[in-house]
Amino acid sequence: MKFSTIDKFVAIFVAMEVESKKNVYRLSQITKSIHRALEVATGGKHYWVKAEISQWKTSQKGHAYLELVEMQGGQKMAAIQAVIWSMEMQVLQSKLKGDFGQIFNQGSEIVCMVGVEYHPVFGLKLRIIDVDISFTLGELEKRRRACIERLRSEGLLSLNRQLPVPRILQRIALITAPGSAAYTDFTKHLEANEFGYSIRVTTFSVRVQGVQSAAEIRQALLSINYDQFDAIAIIRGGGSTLDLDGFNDYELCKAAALCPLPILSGIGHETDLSVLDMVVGLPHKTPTAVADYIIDQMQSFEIDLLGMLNAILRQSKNRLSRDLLILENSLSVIKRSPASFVHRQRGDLHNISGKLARLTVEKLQRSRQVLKDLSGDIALNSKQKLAQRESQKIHELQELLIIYTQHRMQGISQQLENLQQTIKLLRPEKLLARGFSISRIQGKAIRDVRDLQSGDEIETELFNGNFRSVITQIHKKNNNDE
Amino acid sequence: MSENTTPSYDQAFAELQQIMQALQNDEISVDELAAKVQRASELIILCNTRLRDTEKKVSEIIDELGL
Amino acid sequence: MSENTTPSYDQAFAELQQIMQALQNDEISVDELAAKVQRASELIILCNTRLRDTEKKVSEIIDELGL
Amino acid sequence: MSENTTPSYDQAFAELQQIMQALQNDEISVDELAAKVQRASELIILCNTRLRDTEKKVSEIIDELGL
Amino acid sequence: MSENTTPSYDQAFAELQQIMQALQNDEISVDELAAKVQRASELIILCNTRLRDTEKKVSEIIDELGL
Amino acid sequence: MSENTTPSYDQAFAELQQIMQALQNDEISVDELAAKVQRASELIILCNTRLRDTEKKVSEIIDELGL
Amino acid sequence: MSENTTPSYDQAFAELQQIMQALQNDEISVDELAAKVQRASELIILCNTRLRDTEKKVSEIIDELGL
Repeated sequence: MKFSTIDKFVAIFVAMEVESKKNVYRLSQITKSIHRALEVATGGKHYWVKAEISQWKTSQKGHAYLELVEMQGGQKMAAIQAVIWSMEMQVLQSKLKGDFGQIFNQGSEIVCMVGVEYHPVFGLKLRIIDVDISFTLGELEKRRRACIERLRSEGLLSLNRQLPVPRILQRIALITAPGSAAYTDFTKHLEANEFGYSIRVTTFSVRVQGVQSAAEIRQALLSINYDQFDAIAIIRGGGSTLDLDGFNDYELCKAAALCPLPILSGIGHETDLSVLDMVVGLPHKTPTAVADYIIDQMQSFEIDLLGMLNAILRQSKNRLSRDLLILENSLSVIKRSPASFVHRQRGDLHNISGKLARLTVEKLQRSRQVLKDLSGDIALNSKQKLAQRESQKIHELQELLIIYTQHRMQGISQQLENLQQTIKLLRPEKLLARGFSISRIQGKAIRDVRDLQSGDEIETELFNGNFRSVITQIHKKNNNDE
Repeated sequence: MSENTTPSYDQAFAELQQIMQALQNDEISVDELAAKVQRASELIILCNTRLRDTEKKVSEIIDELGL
Repeated sequence: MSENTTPSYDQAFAELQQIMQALQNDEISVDELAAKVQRASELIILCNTRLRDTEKKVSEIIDELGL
Repeated sequence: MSENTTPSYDQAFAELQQIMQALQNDEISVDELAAKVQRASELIILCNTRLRDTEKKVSEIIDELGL
Repeated sequence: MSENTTPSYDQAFAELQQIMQALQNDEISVDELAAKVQRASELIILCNTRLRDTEKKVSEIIDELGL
Repeated sequence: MSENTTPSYDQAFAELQQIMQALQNDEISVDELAAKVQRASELIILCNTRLRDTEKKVSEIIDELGL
Repeated sequence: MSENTTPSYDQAFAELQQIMQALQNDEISVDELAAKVQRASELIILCNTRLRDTEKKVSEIIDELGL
């Protein structure tokens, strides 16, 4: 819609050029004509335009004169003069308050509502009536995020946070706008602390608002003699969101990140967090909070000190009372244990004495028993020897004597018997009885036939008598034997 | 503690903690105990003084303490 | 215990505990007992005195601190 | 036992135990028995006397301690 | 056995054991037997007397100990 | 055998055994026999008497001992 | 044989054996035979008598022994 109006305006302009051949117009006629044509095309109409502010000037009457440009790849694609009339400026300033300065800044991009104005003398201008703050904020946010991302990628984001924070921040390098309410609040708060802590503040004066603030703060940061301070505090009073933009400045944040002292910040906004807040080691919402922090730290340190002291004293007392207890115990042991020791020893001695008596009696009893056994054995053995062995031997001998004697006599008796029998058989009577006879001559038994002669008278004896006979014949045997 | 090297708060605190730790670990003998408590006391006085007064005043006190 | 080389609290305490240990473990003969008890007594007195002194000193330090 | 070299309690006790051991192991003949028992008796009396002395001494030491 | 060299209990006991041994091994003739038994009897009496004496002595010693 | 030189038990026993031996070997004639038996008989009586005497003596000794 | 010089059993037995020897060797004629036999008979009777006597005596001795 808006662009179609402009198209129409251009068409009229071209038509004029074609129709007015050789006609010479007065300038005013032309400008009037332009004015009329513009009036027709844009009169009373408003357009939302996105542009960059390439120049910004304010007049004494309270008007602002700007140049709006459109850049693309470093090339200026369009440029136009613009103005904010003082009346509208007042409206905008009261509406935007602190943010006004943030939005209308040389170099910043804005989306603003404009009317097209043409003045025969001053020419063509865009009259800025209103501005789209949300666009600016969006842009700021984008820049803020880019800044954070850059700091993160460069490893700067947590540098200051990683610095060791002394437990006591007693020497403070304060970067702020002196004389501001924030400054007064801060210093008074520190001075009037109820604990009587002494905090020495050295102020480094900077502007905390406006386009220069970031650079000034950065300059102050770099100029501090770090050895003389425990921490740096950057504070300012409350402000709008757009006011914070200075604290999103990359260079400032980088300087803060690289600062060798921990930085306390009290620049905050109720809702938004500046990049500086993200970079510093000790971010706080307000200057008072910073002051409270410093005092709290001191107080907590002091409490810790006292706690430590108490603990030391407690430990010391414990230590002493423990040793006292041990000594007391030792004493009671010393008092008691020799008695029990002696008692025990005495018991041992008593036991040994008893055992001595018992063992001795046992030894004697044992000896007596052994002796008794031996005596008994001797008695038994000596008696046995007689009764059983010797007596038996003699008895046996005695029996043998009888047996041998009888045997001997029987033998002899038998011998005699045999002899007697033999003799009996040899008796002459026995021979005669069996038929043998004895012939005798002159009383002598005839044993040889040669002793005989015929006619000899011989007497023959038989078992039951004898007879006489005369030899009539002698027959002589041929004797082989002789 | 030599006069020219007053310990920092953190050093003082660390020293106190050491004493405390040593006490807790029974590493301090009774022979040393009083001296250690004395030292702890001095450190605390020193910190207290420093927290509230100027370094100059602290120096004066330290001188008076004869440390 | 010779008077010129008074043992430290720790030495005295350690010696005392050795004696106590030996007493409790029946490692002291009757022959030594009296001497050991004598020594232990001396050590107890010594330690006690030292402890009381230390206690007093600590109390003084605390009083001086005024806490 | 000569009077000038009275054995210590420990020596006496050790000797006593040796005699007891020998008695228990039947290593003492009847001929020696009386003499050995006599010796043991003397040693027991000696030990007892020592114990009493020690007790007395220890009591005195503890009384002197007055703790 | 001559009176001036009375054998000790151990000697007497050893002789008794010898006699016993000889008896058991039939080494003592009937002719010697009575004499040997007589000797044994004397030795037994001797030993018994010794035992009694020792017992008495030991009793006295132990009574003196007062147990 | 003369009464004044009574043989010992052992001699008697030995003679007895000799006689027995001779008897067994038929070395004793009828003429000697009675005398020899007489002698043996006397020896037996002698031995028996000796035995009994010894027994009695031993018994007496043992009885006196009270065993 | 004369009665006053009665031969001993051994002499008698020896003569007897001589006679028996002679008899067995046919050295004795029929005329002597009777006499010899007579003598042998007498000798046998003598021996027997002696034997009986001895027997009797031995019996008495043994009886006296009292077995």
